[in-house]
Amino acid sequence: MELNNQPQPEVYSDKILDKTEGEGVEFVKQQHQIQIEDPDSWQNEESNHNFILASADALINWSRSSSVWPVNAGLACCAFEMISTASSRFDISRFGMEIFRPSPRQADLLIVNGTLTWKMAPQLKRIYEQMAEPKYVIAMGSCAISGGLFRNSYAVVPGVNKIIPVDVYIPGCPPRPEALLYGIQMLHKKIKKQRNFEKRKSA
Amino acid sequence: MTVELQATEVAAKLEAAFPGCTIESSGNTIVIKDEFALKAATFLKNAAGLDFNYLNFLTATDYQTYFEVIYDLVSLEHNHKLVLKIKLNNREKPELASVTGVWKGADFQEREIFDLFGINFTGHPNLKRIFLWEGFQGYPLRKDFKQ
Amino acid sequence: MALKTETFLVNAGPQHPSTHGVFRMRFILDGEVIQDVEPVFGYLHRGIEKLAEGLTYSQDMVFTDRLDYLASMTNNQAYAVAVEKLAGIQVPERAEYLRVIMAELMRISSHLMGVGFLTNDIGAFLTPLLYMYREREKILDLFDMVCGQRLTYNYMRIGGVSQDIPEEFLPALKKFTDTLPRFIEEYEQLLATNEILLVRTKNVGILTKEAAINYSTAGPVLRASGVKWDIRKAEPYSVYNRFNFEIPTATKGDVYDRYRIKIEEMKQSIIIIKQAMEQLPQGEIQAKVPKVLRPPKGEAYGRIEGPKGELGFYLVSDGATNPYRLHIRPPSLLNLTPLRELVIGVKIADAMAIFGSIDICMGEVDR
Amino acid sequence: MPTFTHNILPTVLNTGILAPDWPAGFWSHMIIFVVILFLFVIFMAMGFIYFERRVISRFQIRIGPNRVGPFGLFQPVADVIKILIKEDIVPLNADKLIHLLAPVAAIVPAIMVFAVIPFQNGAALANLNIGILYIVAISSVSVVGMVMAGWGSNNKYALVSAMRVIAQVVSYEIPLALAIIGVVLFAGTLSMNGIVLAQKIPYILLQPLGFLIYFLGSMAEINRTPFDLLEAEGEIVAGYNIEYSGFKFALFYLTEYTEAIAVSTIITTLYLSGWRGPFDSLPVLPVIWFLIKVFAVFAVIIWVRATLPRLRIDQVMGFAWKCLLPLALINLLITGAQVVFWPNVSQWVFVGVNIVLAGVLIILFSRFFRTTGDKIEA
Repeated sequence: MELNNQPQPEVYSDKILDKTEGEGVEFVKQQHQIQIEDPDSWQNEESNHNFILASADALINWSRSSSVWPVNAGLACCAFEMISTASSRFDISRFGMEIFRPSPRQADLLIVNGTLTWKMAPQLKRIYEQMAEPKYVIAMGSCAISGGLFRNSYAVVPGVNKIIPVDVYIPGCPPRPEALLYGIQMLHKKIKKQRNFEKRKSA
Repeated sequence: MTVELQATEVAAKLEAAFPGCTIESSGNTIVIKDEFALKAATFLKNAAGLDFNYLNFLTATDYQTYFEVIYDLVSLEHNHKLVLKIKLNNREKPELASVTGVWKGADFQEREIFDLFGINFTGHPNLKRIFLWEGFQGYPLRKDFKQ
Repeated sequence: MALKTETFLVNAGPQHPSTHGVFRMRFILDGEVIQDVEPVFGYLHRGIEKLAEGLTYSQDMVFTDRLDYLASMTNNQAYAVAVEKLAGIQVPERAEYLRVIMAELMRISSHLMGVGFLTNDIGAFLTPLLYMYREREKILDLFDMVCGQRLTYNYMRIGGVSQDIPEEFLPALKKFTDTLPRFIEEYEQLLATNEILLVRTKNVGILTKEAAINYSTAGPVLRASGVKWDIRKAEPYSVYNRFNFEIPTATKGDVYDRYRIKIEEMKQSIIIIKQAMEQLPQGEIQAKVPKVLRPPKGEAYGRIEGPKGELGFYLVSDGATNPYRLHIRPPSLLNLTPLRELVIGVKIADAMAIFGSIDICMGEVDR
Repeated sequence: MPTFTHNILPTVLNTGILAPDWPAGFWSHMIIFVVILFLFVIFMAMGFIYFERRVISRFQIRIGPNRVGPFGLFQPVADVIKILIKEDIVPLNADKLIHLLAPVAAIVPAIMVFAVIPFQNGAALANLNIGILYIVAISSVSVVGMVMAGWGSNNKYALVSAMRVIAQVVSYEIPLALAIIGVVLFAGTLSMNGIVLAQKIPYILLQPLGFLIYFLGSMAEINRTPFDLLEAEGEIVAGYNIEYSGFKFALFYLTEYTEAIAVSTIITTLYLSGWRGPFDSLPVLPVIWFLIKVFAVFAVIIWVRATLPRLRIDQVMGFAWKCLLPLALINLLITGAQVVFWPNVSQWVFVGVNIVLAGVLIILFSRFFRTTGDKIEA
């Protein structure tokens, strides 16, 4: 039995890959003008829950808020504060959040930690889209919130909320781990308020 | 302590090897003509007593009328250094010979200059944008770059 | 029977647990073996060099913090050295000593992270990393004490440092330098006597001396390949010529050597800090520098030995308040240049170990 | 002799459904025991997840989950509810049927192993007289599920992971089976309960080398560190389950821990004298002894996971073929000789001899088999 090594398929050539990547970036750059729907709009709607649905909601929300698994994704400086939060001193595992899933499919929370560049934007958007519902996003640090120090740059996205909807914003450059923990607790509170059995009017 | 070589002495050696290649030399800086770039680089790397085996960094500056490409050369053996500069007057289509064959460390740095200044390095094995994406308009570190 | 086989492309990154940020490697794989790799950068390219041209010299200091965010202090120092060289500013002695202490603490911190993430890439489930983090937190506490920040300090200013150390700093520092060698010893025993770690690191990713020089690598990568080159000795800046310390070198240039060098350098850093603490003079901490600095026309290249290698800032001034051109010599980017040669022909697992041993920081690679 | 199935269970439940004679109450008996076993496995898995997270946290000088319920005990409950109601994604180009079946194919064999595990004297779902053979046969079938997942996901990382797991499991199956034969030779029976009954001395003392081989081999079989190439996070991200989410991922997650429990119980049964212990004639005590031993074995597995880095694929394979296989053969030879030629010698003599022999062999092999100098083969 002999192995017959075929030449590489044409789609693997660097030129084509780079070209598609560039097109993706340009596409996201055009798309970001479109306003993203406010992820918090449901909070003001009135609830028409009965007792059973409310207790089912309570159970579901309890489980969702008690085990929020973040994606193992880091962008820039703030990533190190995120890892610090997971490390022994601050210990995110107390909240059951130490399982940083490398695959976005199994994660619930995307912590956008650091400067988002246009070249990275399609990738981040893809990570977000790969995540299974329900999914939450924390924008950590001023770069993620608004572009921060690098807002005027030619390569930086002025705020992640132009690309993906954000649930919690944590200011700071970088925010201290305590701030991240506080933001995570805010997210827990938000999850506990969710109503899972009613159709949203806007949706 | 790193010795900063007298540029005039090195320039004399360069002149002896390639007559008419230097434009000026002062301090630790030699400015040479762009067509001699590769030859001068090879010479500086291999010449006995100079042995510039280490390309410390490679960058460029936009002086609005011309580009200046800067090679910061160090010899780890003798612990001396020299700055080599090349002026490129053609703003529309700046071109320069690649020195990746001499110092492989120039690889990413030349790509960076190509990306941010638009200087074309002929002979580079994989010259394409390094930091920005394909389809980005303009060269950001040029002074006339507009977003 | 002829089997038709095909190489296939696997994309590692930009979001990948082992790429230390947003780096991307396009592997062409033949089974487990890497046939070719195309490193792709730029996912963190923020255009610092362009932004710096629009701000004044002292404002640009904040960008340096965010270059190599694991070694912000040394970045500060490199930029300050470059501007001082350009403007001809003499830094007070006490400030120089404080800078040395901070830079060496930063080096320890950065190397701790380098070793920790290397073991993580090799597959140790977080444990060594978290122990390294414990020591790093102690250093961050010290920095917190002097400047109130954990990651981006902006402590060193043009012509000195931003503020003097508080009273409780020196005792805390002494306690730290007394205890750290014991911890390093402990980690070394745990790691360096571990057969699996040795198997995974020895003879993997060998970078020869000639190649290391030709590829313009710097810092631990260069020294692991047997080149005794350290800016602190080769061209002593600040007050480094007043301290006794060694430059550790290795011979082989494999992953293990690069790991060893970092451990040894941490020990040397402690020796330097101890000497600096003894010699620390009283006096000014900030030279007289005009609020808006206008350096004379000209250019300057200031360089220091950062944790990852020679970190330099090339500045061009046209006499205005803003730098005309600011170029950063990024050790991380240049250390990555030999990556392609190192990983071709090895297995994926080794590629990650090699990549981890080079110890890069994407903020500095992409700038 | 009071047995769990026939005497204690009826008194505990006091329902009268369980007829002591099989022909009348066979099916109800079976169904109840299957349900009990299933719940046992699920709850044990959840307990193991909690246990592992807490223990690893202590290794890493952390606290671990402690906010959800008392001491964080409800953490796995929350995880399970959350993950079961999470969205289920099937990739566009996936092989849909295989993608769907893979988690089932993975978890069913893992749970089936428990059918022959004696929780106390005779208390197994099926006290097969070839129990150990059944385990050898069934325990590696889970791999099929993982390969299906790797193939069906249409993901290259998953495929690499699947290829790795095939190579790994096929290699480690051989030393594993050979190590078990040593136990069988001493016990003189293939029945799991018989093996426990035969263990006057725990076989870990009588078969130290066999125990080590079995332990390392089974670690590779269930893909735990340092052989966790299947899920090598730093290399191939999450491995075979990279494209799975929601319920299906929960099944894979459960499989991983079920296999760990299975291996812990098998090691307990084969080498740690199963349910035996002081006062094991009392009603519930044997089960408690058994569980204590299982958790102890699992604690060692966690310890290894928290400490060691991961091997490379060629080193993993080399370890199986160059180190474990010869050792297993030598172990079999020694055991065979002891059983055949000196059947009447006190077993305590063999304990001493075997421990010394195991020490010598391991030292010899560690000198002999230097992985350090290995060249990287293309």
